[in-house]
Amino acid sequence: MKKLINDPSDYVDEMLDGMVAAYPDRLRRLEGTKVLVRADGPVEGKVAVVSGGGSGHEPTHAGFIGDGMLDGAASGEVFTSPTANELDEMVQAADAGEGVLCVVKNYEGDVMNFDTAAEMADMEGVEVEQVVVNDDVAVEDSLYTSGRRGVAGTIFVHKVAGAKAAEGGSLEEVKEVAEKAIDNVRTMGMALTSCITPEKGEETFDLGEDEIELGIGIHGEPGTERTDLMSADEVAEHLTTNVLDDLEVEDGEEVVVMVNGMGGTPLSELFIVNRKVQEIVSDRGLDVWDTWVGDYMTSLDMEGCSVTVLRVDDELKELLEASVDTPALKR
Amino acid sequence: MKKLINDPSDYVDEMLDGMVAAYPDRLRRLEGTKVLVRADGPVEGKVAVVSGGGSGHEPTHAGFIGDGMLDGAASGEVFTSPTANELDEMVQAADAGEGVLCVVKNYEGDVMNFDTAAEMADMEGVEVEQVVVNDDVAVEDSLYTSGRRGVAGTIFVHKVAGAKAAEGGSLEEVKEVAEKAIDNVRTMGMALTSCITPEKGEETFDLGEDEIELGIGIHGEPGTERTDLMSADEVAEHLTTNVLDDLEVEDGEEVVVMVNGMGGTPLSELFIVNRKVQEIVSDRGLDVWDTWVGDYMTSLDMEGCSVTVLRVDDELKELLEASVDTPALKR
Amino acid sequence: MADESVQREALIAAVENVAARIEEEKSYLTDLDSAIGDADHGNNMHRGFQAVAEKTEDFEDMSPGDIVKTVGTTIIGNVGGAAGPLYGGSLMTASQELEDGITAETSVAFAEAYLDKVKDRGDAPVGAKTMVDALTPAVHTYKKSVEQDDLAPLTAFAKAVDAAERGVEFTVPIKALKGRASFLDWRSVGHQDPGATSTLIIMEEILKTAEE
Amino acid sequence: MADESVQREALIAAVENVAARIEEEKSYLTDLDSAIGDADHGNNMHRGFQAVAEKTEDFEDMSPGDIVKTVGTTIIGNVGGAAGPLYGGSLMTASQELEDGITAETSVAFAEAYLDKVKDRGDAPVGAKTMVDALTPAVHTYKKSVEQDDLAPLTAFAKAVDAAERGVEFTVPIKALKGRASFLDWRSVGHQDPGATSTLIIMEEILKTAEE
Ligand SMILES: Nc1ncnc2c1ncn2[C@@H]1O[C@H](COP(=O)(O)OP(=O)(O)O)[C@@H](O)[C@H]1O
Ligand SMILES: Nc1ncnc2c1ncn2[C@@H]1O[C@H](COP(=O)(O)OP(=O)(O)O)[C@@H](O)[C@H]1O
Ligand SMILES: [Mg+2]
Ligand SMILES: [Mg+2]
Ligand SMILES: [Mg+2]
Ligand SMILES: [Mg+2]
Repeated sequence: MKKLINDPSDYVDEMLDGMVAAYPDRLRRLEGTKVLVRADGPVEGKVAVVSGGGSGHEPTHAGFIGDGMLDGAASGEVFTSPTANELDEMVQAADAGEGVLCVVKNYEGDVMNFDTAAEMADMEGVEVEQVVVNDDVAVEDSLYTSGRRGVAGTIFVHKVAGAKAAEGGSLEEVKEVAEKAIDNVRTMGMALTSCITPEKGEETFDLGEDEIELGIGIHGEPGTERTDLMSADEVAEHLTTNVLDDLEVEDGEEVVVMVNGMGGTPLSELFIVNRKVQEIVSDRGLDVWDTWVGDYMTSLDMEGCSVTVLRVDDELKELLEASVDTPALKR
Repeated sequence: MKKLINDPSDYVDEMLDGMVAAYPDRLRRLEGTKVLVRADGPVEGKVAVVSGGGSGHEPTHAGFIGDGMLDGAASGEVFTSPTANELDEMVQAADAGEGVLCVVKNYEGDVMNFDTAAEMADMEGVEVEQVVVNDDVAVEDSLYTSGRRGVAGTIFVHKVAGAKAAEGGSLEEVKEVAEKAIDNVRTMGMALTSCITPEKGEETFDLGEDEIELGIGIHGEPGTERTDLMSADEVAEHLTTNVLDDLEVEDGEEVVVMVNGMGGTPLSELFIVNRKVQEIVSDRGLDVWDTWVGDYMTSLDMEGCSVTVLRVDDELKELLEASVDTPALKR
Repeated sequence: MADESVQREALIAAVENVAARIEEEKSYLTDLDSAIGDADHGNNMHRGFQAVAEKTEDFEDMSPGDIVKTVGTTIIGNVGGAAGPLYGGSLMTASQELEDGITAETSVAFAEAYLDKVKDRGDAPVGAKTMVDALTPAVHTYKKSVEQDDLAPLTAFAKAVDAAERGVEFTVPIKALKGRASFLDWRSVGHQDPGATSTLIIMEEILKTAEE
Repeated sequence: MADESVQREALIAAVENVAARIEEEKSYLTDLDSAIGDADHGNNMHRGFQAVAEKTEDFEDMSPGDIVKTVGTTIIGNVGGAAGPLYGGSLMTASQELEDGITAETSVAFAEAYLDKVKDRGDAPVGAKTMVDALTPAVHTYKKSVEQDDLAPLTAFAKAVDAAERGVEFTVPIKALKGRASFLDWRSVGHQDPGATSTLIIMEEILKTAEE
């Protein structure tokens, strides 16, 4: 394993210190925890929006803390949900008395720990609401299973919820726009390589020189299918088609497109993928209102990408456009 | 080679199309060239600032086109300077009659082609000035050699020159602030892995599992030294110390720190490096006025990082702070 | 069953043995999780039981029920992931059954409460390829052995460990419906569930301690 | 020397032979550039001479001087990198010496002008491990052979090719002072310069064409 790290067991801890050291005016670490909050928070009179999950997805989650987006983010160990205790501390620290919306990605670990934290915070008199993002179309959506994973589409949920909270929305209103975004966002991802977690120190799965994984999540887990190496255009076609079909888009609708890198893929390749994605989306008669290309929700050093499409209406557009000032996103 | 590409010979072309497709309101491609310019340019009454060089450094160069930074960027083939003809076309397209500053990185290819382009543009009556960035302390600075390479510090030069131009500075003034930044910026880089150029399809250099390269540039060239694998802290110490020594910093001076990723290294590792860099810089009695952590000037999929330190005064601070609106940088 | 101080020592010994064994099996568990999950189950369990082992000094003046409860809260506070709330939360809740000490009767109640809480939290039926597949046969066998076959708790528990082992093996040929492995759909078939495996490992160590 | 149309055909044949040979040597040149540069010299030269080869039709009604000039501008317009201005710009400038056709005399003047322009542009002295190390012995030898030894241009050029080859070999044991390889400092010792190599290759093909 070749990484810019020290002791693997200090990975998350040192990364968080390094983030705070980079943005001391923006981020504050709750002592003794892996929770970061707005340095100027809690913000009086504002509903708080918080998120969290395993580490290894940087800039998610803490990179999106700031005006117009998140008030706090809890980081677990790599790919491991934070504990309920830390989530509870975050919720309490973020609350300004107007309530807290927790944006949770659909993984049993995350959901169970957030549930427990909500119960704890509730006992302290904090009003907590929760939304669960499940945008990954690679996973079958069934009543009898854990359902779909939450992946890169979560960024849009953070953005609109954060904007609604910033403009003074009530907890109920903030939750509503988050749910609207969840209902209208779909994602699918693929990997050229496995990532290497610092603690394990070797690839999570073996992939031949001529093979790729389709339908991966963001935790280095294998995908739903292994196939032969594809060209960028073929990858774009496969992901985009699945996403659009599942979203059941209709001619003339407006969408936002995100081509997200998994951490080890250079920006240039994401643009090559984007070229084809845009072609396909336009061919479907859709109107691309905005495009995001970059590393938003990663899997450590994994090479690969995901394609996300969000259907937007005037309300979502206004919230997406609203000003935001975080380390990883500014508008 | 596993990459999200189609035909390797279409790499640059398709990447540029993918960029324009992502930001159609911001970027325009000069027909028949690999030059991108501001969609709303040339901007009346403003000095133009342009840059360019080989591709493979994304988001550099074209990602920094926009209000407050670059007016145009020419992309050559991967790691190959653009031709003089394309540079000439860029300069002419960017000029609004107030003259053009070319920010060149010190590589003979870049310098010679920009020189030729300046001669060509000059014949068309365009006023052209040039600054050459040479921030790489890994290379010995000697009268008898090509001198030092221009690397990640170039981003700061783009930023201050772009800001000065945006606030209405004359060509001479814009050039002056660019030179001030050049005089006060130093960088050093390292690689955990070689990059793979699409055309060659395999590693440029072989590196053992326990080896790293110190003093690399941004074109996948080997560094000045090969050593045993180091921890993140050791890497930070080595790079930062060399940079600070060369910059001859003095107690109490204000600096901006950049920890730049080479393309394949995840953001989390850059923060781990940043943690130690900040420690060292503070221990030297310096005052960190601002920190930039991310992929600004990359080498395709190379894993590794560089550390840049820029000494700032009030003028540079004001220009760095000035608003900027580009795909890769917003303030 | 034995008196409180003997039970306390036994619990402390069990906790230490489990912690040591989990340390040994850390990479094995993580490897199982690599195949169908996210390669952290060994680390998660290790982090949890390390934290628990560091608390054994505090156990000296606790009742058995409080010891189990503290083990649970320590796991909740240190593990995260799915394992944290499932192991920790269930121990915490089920520990209430041990308020009056550990007897054959309360141990059965504890086992049932533990299984109920896991199922309640995780919403996984038997056959979803989770720890529930190891726990269910173990708890059913223990209860039947104690209550109907009148076996001594230790003998009953040995049977429960055998039953858990069969449950672990049962997870191999089935498709995951819950947990991360469910995202793999049919590709999860043929792999052993990490959480069921760690459940078995913990039970084995408890049995070993009790036999000593 | 031969009349203009014979010279034109010879130039076209030379250009085509060079383009074909560069295609063959593309990965060899890129490999040399991988060791001490940025792994693109083969691709750069290939891109340039492909573009030139596509223009040979236009050459039919050009003077020899104009053909050489067009080769130069085509390289400038298609190659980029260091090789583009060095090869292209020097051909363009030196082509002025061929205004009155190619004779023994003008060919010497052309060779000298070409070398001067390379040195002027690149500012590399002999021994900096660049194409200058292949060019200098070649041009010196050619000039001496034609002007002082009165050798036929073809014989003189064959000697020049030998001289260039020695120059290429000379680049191996020395440290680079110019070009990307200079960034490697002492690590550049022991590697052959790509630009000197491509210079030799081009000269070899011109010789081969002339001999035919
Ligand atoms: N819904 C659930 N019900 C019961 N057990 C579950 C459930 N989800 C996961 N598990 C168990 O948790 C184990 C994985 O734990 P771990 O790897 O520590 O957490 P994570 O899945 O968050 O990475 C699985 O092997 C499975 O036995
Ligand atoms: N200053 C210079 N003077 C003469 N030749 C040079 C100079 N710099 C580079 N070269 C030649 O150019 C060659 C490299 O060309 P190429 O790889 O195409 O361009 P780049 O270095 O821009 O990638 C070197 O091998 C060397 O022979
Ligand atoms: Mg996990
Ligand atoms: Mg080059
Ligand atoms: Mg796991
Ligand atoms: Mg080169």
